[in-house]
Amino acid sequence: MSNVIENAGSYGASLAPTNGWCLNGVDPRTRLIAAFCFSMVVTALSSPTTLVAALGIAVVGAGWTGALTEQRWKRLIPINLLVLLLLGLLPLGGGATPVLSIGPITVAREGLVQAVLIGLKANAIVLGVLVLLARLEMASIGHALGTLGVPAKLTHLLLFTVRYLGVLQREYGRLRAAMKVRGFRPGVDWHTYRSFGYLVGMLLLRSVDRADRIVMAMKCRGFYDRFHPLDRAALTARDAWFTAIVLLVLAGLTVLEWA
Amino acid sequence: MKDGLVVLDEVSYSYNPDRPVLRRCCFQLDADERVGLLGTNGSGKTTVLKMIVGLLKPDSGRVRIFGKLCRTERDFREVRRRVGFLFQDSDDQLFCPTVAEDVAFGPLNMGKSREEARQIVSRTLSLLGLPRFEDRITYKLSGGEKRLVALAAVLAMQPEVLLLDEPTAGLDDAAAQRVVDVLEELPQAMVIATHDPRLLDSPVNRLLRLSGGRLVAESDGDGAIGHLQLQTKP
Amino acid sequence: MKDGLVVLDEVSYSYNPDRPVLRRCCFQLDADERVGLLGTNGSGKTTVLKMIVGLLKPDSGRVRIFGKLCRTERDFREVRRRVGFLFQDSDDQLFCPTVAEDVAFGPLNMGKSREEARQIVSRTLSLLGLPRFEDRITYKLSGGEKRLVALAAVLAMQPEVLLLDEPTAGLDDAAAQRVVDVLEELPQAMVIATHDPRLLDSPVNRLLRLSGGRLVAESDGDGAIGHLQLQTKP
Amino acid sequence: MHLHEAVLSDSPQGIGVLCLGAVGTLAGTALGLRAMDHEQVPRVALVSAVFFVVSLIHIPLGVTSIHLTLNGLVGLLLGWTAFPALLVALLLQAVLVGHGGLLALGFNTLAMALPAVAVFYLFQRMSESKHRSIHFFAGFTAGSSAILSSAFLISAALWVSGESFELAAKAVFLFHLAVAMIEGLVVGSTVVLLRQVCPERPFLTTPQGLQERM
Ligand SMILES: Nc1ncnc2c1ncn2[C@@H]1O[C@H](COP(=O)(O)OP(=O)(O)OP(=O)(O)O)[C@@H](O)[C@H]1O
Ligand SMILES: Nc1ncnc2c1ncn2[C@@H]1O[C@H](COP(=O)(O)OP(=O)(O)OP(=O)(O)O)[C@@H](O)[C@H]1O
Ligand SMILES: [Mg+2]
Ligand SMILES: [Mg+2]
Repeated sequence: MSNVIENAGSYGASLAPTNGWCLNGVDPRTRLIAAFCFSMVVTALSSPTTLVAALGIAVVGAGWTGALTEQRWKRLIPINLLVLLLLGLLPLGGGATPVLSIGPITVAREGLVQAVLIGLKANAIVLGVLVLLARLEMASIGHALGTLGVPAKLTHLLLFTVRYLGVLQREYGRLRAAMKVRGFRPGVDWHTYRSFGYLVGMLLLRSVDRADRIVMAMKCRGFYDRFHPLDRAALTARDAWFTAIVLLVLAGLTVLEWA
Repeated sequence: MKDGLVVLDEVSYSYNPDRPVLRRCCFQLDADERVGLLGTNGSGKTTVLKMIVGLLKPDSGRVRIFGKLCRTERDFREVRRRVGFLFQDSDDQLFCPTVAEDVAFGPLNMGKSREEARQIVSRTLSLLGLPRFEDRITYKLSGGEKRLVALAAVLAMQPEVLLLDEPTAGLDDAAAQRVVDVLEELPQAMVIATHDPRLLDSPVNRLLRLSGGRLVAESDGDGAIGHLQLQTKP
Repeated sequence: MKDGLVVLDEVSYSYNPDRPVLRRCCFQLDADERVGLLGTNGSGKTTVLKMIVGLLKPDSGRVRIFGKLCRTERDFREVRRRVGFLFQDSDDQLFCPTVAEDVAFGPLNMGKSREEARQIVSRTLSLLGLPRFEDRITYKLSGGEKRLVALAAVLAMQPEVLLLDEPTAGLDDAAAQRVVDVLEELPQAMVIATHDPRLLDSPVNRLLRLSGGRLVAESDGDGAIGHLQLQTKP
Repeated sequence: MHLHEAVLSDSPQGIGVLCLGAVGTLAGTALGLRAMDHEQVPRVALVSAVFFVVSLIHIPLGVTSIHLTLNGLVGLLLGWTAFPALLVALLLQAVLVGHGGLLALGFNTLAMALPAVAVFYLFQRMSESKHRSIHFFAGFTAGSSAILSSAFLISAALWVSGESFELAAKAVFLFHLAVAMIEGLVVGSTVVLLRQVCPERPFLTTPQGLQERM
């Protein structure tokens, strides 16, 4: 956690485009739709072979595009914690073929298989999305959503949120440092929870004041009652290539599953 | 009294009734003037600037801009297109994700087409010596870059008057010098609220000090700077 | 070399590899010293102070506090109870709703009971001339009051050494004078990072200047202050 | 605690839950967006950003630690606008941190935002009471009941999507009993601070309240 905060606002940075990277010229809209379709198709898969194939493709993609370098592999942690939890609990849920039984606890084969399949599927999806969206700025994702028909208020909400994440993380970091130098160590007690509550409240108060200043700044630049987007570049041949490849992969997975 | 570009006529203001910030404060800005606005922290410099663009409405007194009495939000909407305001904290001002969008925000609000807006953006950025900044992400700029981009966003509206709230605060020497150089080249009438002696040397040609809620003239020219420093240190 | 209260031994630090802030910087603070730390904006004054309380860990070099080598977070935990740090921006330091709670925060962290904490609060507040401030809302204090309350919060931990980061920055003359008067009365050894000539007159008895990532002695006594003022005021 | 589409897609019921979530979130978001005008976008965005930043804080709980959620607080502050605010924050969590998936975004948002809106109608007036002692209580109940309801919705979704998830559903819910306690204490203190610092300011209010202040 502390290093997430110390690298204030670095989420964007770790997604920043770098030169010579193969998905660079592909439009964020195309990539977003591809990520969505990939999630859909893999979600619908159920045979072990296809899932392994999907995961394999995602891994190859990650290797090819370098999507797992830097700190991005950390994004696989939350989902795998969930999978671990299921791996622990599903086999205990009963099933036809016990593989092990200790006293009242029976470990069932079905549950074990189910958990493993979920693990494969989850990792394939997370990794695939990571590859497809890697090094996209959150800001570009916001714009992409805007041009895909998401209401302007919602995309602006997203863009403003992204814009001020770093500012807030720095504010949070400074307040936390101030608490630290006054000897604060989180523990399991009322004092700790109250202090965190105050910290959150103070962040909110400062945020509201900042939001008011932002609105003032917007008004000073002629903002009246709506946002006018500055539109983005058109789709290119690279998008066509990219779409073709993604479609091919998805078709392959579908055929493998149902043929 | 000949009307200046901006006239504050005996305006009073308080955020909090028992601590008035401005008391029957008068101010006039004429064409070609570059006024330096001095004053200790909390003396009300930002308040004066906000009053001029109608972000705060005076408790009493009148605000007259470009010869027109301004009272309502509607009056000020027109004013804000012709008076550019650079905020004290650039993070409040750069709210769009990319530099191009931020700079285009004003022109688009003024009804310019996207094409025109894009041209204005590239013209303004190159004027300030920020070429190829269009697609930079605003929250990743350094402090000095943020200041210059915020200034570009203000200039993109082609304002006739500039209000600059501490344009060099929090910048290191090199960045501050860059801002000063840019300001020197600009043709507009300006009001610059500042503590910074670097600014008083050259862009500014008239000095006012805000104290006790009123504006008083500070002796002019070279003397002013000496005087300012005398005041900083008893 | 006799050990001082605080010793930095050839510490280097950079936020960004191609722009080191501290380069093999040495520093020693002895009992009864009140060191003034000078340096331009961005020269690294805040960095030095943060290093002493372990908010930043040196890239190389050693930090020795109260004669003990400090490396890990655990070492510094002990240090932070005995070294009080006043932040540059009081807004970052005050996060509780009322003054009493904020001042009591440190003592409660040190394991004091609520009753003891309450006593410490009222004692500290009256020491700083802030009686009846207990129930004031921190968010609504004026700049000067915030500074003094933040100082009270630091002093409530009864530190043996004080690190003050620009204690008078952003304050008007009256508020700054009040802070100066309070500092003069305090018995602790101190390091005061500052630009403010008002502080160098009297609380400080040794001057160091941070330049090029190293600390160099500034000529002592009256001469130093004259020198500093020469620099501020031509 | 966010669910992932990989977990819910195992059965038709699970897929049904995903679709239901998407539809519900769509409707809630539409309502929330209607309640928010363009000028309020920065305020709501900053609340979302606080929610995101706070959700990264580890708070110790015995031998482990938990993350704060604070959907109850967001509900108290924003009412229906909690839907778009939480949708944005959860999208960021999915893309930047890896909590939850894109397809499960609808369900996860619904599970967070529905209790938030309920809490707004139940406790918002109480949190603005004249009596100070009530503020903490209002915040505590709002914070803990919101997270408990969210945990309940998530457990229920697990439960209906397959018998084998029964144990997992129970575990999730039981774990959140402890989390709810902490959330309650934190949100209670936050409400106390907000009310104490700005009693005159309609910050803890409906978007209409926000509007009045602008
Ligand atoms: N939103 C506000 N609510 C209440 N009081 C305020 C508000 N903004 C400013 N003040 C108070 O009004 C006074 C003047 O503030 P202003 O920001 O105009 O000062 P300033 O000269 O710009 O100071 P600085 O040099 O610190 O920017 C200060 O005492 C300040 O505390
Ligand atoms: N968190 C940070 N990340 C990156 N660079 C930083 C960070 N904090 C400070 N710096 C840089 O390190 C240098 C030293 O900063 P520091 O805050 O120590 O200076 P200072 O002497 O305290 O300046 P000031 O008088 O403005 O307070 C500056 O160039 C600053 O830009
Ligand atoms: Mg100001
Ligand atoms: Mg500093």
